[in-house]
Amino acid sequence: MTPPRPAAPAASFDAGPAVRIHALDHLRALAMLAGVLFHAALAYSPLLGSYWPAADRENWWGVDALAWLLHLVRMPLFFLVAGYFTASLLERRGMSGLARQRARRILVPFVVAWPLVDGSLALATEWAAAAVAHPSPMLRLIRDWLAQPDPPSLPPRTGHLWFLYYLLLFSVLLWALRTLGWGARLERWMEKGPQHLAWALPLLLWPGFMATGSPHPAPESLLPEAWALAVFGPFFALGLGLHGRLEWLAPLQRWLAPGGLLCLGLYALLADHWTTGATVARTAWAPALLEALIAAWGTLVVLLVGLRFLAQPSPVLRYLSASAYWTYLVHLPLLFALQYPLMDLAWPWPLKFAAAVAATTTLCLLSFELLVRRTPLQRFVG
Amino acid sequence: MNFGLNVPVIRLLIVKDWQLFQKQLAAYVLAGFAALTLLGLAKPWAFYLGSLALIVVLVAAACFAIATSLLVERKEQTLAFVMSLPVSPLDFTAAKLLGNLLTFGVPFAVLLLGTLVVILTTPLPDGLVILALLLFGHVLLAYSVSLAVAMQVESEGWNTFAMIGSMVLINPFLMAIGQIEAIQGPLRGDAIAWSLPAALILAGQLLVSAAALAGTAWWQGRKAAFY
Amino acid sequence: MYQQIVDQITARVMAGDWRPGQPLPSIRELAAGSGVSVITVKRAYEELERAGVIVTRHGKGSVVADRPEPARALLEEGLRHHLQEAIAVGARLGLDRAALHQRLDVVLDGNPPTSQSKGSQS
Amino acid sequence: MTAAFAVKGLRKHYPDFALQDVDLTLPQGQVMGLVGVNGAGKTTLLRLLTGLAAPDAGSIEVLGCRLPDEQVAAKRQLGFASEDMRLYRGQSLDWHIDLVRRIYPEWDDAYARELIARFDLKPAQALGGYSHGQRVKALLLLCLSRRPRLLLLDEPTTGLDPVARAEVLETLCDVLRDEGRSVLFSSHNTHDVERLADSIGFLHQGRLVAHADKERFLDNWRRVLCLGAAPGGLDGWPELVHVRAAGSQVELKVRAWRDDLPQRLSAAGLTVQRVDPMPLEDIFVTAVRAGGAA
Repeated sequence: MTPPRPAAPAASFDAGPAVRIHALDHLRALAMLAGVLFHAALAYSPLLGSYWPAADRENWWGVDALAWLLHLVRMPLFFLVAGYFTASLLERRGMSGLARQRARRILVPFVVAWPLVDGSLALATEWAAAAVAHPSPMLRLIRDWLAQPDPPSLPPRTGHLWFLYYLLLFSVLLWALRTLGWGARLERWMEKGPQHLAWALPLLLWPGFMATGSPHPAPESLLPEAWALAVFGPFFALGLGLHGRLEWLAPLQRWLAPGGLLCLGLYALLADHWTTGATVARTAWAPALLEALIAAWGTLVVLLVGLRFLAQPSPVLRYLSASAYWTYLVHLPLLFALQYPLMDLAWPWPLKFAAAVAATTTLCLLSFELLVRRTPLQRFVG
Repeated sequence: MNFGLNVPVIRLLIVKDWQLFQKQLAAYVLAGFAALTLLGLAKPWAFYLGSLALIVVLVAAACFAIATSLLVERKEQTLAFVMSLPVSPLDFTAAKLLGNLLTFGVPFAVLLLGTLVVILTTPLPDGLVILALLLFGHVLLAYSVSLAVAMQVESEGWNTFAMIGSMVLINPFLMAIGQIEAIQGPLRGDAIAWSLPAALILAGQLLVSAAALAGTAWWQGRKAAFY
Repeated sequence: MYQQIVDQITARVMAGDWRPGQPLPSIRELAAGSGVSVITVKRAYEELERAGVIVTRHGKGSVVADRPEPARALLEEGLRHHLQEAIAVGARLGLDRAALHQRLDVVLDGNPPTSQSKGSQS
Repeated sequence: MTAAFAVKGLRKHYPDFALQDVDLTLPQGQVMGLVGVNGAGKTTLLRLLTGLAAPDAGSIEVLGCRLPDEQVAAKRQLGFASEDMRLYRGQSLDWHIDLVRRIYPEWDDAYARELIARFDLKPAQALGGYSHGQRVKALLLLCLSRRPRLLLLDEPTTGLDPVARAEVLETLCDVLRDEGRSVLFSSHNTHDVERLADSIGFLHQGRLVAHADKERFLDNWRRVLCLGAAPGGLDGWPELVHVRAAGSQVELKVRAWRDDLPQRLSAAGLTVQRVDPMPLEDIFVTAVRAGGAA
């Protein structure tokens, strides 16, 4: 006679750790691939029309509605999963093993890809500034600026590779804090339980969102940006804390539907703030609070949904997650190179969007298949 | 060629010193991180505070690295334990010199490069590069002298004096180069103009630093035994 | 200090703990086991061999001698030594032969007799 | 067979102390106890034997290596622990073990674990929290587990409580089982030397005043009690180190005992009452008081 087992709160939490790793791996891949969609969509965003070099003549408010919601959840989710896998690596290989992995998988790709990505982006943009007949306001600005006899150089910026730079920074911080014995503090936080977290997390993020523009920009400076540390750091820490005990989240399951709806409602309020345009450098307390709530709860909602529905291994998802890193590294120059010429075409914008996304994704996957998957590059970005 | 050095043990001794210094280093890394973040706020007050904090962290880390690896080891009599391991005085000197240069050199190089990048890529006048190099040159000199004294002199008082004295001299040094018109003039310009006094001072700093370290290595290396 | 080892081994041989022909522990083994120096054990073995309690064959270590008489003789020698000491102290106290005998009887009666002497009394 | 160590004509001068003309050899497989008061030169001799100090004159050979030139090769096979040697307070015993294990290929991990259990040490605790006895045991563990061919121990039992001292001595006895391994230890505690040493070296004011195998050394000394009046000129007998008359009793301490001495004493008018061997402690004190006459 087997003893009665305690009722499992939900199917996916009852599954073995391997299955959960699948779910997280898939989530990370989707978060990175969502980046391609997001960056492609920015060309048709009214909110970003005057800041984005590849901004098209046409735009639609619906793009804003979808893109910026994605934006608030995508990178927090990415850092949460990164934290989880960092803790797992730390447990298996120790601090020196982690350092070696970070050097090989993040530092080397960052140092190598950065000048290449930066150079090709600059090249595409310079070409576009000279050649495009219907330039975006930003492109026009760049054209004027390039026309100066001696254009001042700008400080180097990490561009869309900022996430690699921040992963390195967080790894260094993790080493320093652990060495100083602060690992136990995270443990004590986790012991307070998930409901506590659901309230504390948005409050932690709030000042970070206030200290930057809305929608928040990418922290591309080479100096660590305080707001980005404050916004993404807690997610990385939460991922660290969740390692080995995803079931800790189980009590939040019953809030899944109401939480998701609440996020959408809050987002509607936030979008109302944006009707007056994006803000730069500072955000008022109210929209910042909304952003904090959506980022915190939205990320948890997506995490829980992913754990429930993405837990099964699938060949397609597996291939996507293997190629996600490479795809994300190279997609932006490809996208810009495709979208600049598209600016002059008279196609309706959804067609341009679809074409840009399809072509970029195809090129990324093709290059992954040919250049990375079966070559030594696989050790670094595979 | 390994010049008769016991390389594996030297490596272990460096790793050992690094492990002993790890906790302090973590604190300095955190402080340095905070200073960089201050710089990242892109406000004038934060910029001054951040760069000041960076210099303080660099100097403190340098001094405490020397103290932990040499002075504390002597004071707490753990030196006897190290000397009982299969190392010659030359191995020991090499481990201490290399280990210290590493703990100091890495953050020093990162800060120096960072400073140069900030000056060259921002609207700050590029002429400041010379001032920055002279400043870092002084820190390097002070560090090398402190390290040489710590390796040669057992007295704790003299060591403290060498460390604090050489680092504090940075103020009179700054005032002194402020008096030299040939150096002071081009600082606000956008060209990096080397004047003879500036070049001489920097060359002097580098030479004395190298001489202090090389002299220490030579002196310690020719000793047959520790006592 | 070697005397203690000599006494211990003699006692064991006499009591039959160690039988004739039985190998003794090696010098280093006994030294390590009893916490005394090798040279002390060596000297004790030499002493025991001289007395005939043990036999050392070169390269094969030491064994207990075939006949225990030498061990007995060694103990007899010890007893004689102790009695002589007692007589010397008695002389200092001014005791004559009869008084010494009487003192010995008192001690024998006062102490629980050993099993052997009990057997001879009955 | 090479000696564990051999020194000849050794001299070392310090401003306020000098070690002079020391000749000393320890055959392999033996234990030598070094006795002498504080400042007699024990620590200096041990430093010279570990290659930490270079001699002003004379030669040192340890396990076949000339010192201090070949000190690295010698120290690979040496275990050295001295009273003024400390471990890192902020680090655990495990950390120290890890460091030492990487340096010595002969490190015996099973033996180290056994010693941790025997000494009842907590390997994960920072050594700052250890008692003096625990620290000594930790240091000894680090020396012994590398299975050195020569152990040089400077005052290994000083300051230990009786239980810790017994543990340390028992562990030292482990070394005796292997005839390829040798020990030189200095101690104030003459009982330890008397128990464990095969030979005794006696340092006094920087000179080696005696060196002999222990049994012979002890055999040379006797305490003799006589009755009668001490005749004049007894102080002049070279073998008598100490003569003290109390009433009609005369106590003599003899440093070169020969069986004909009682006869000669009788001839001088003394009745020998008893002759006793002397414990090392007594010999040591007597010799030091007599200005190093051993």
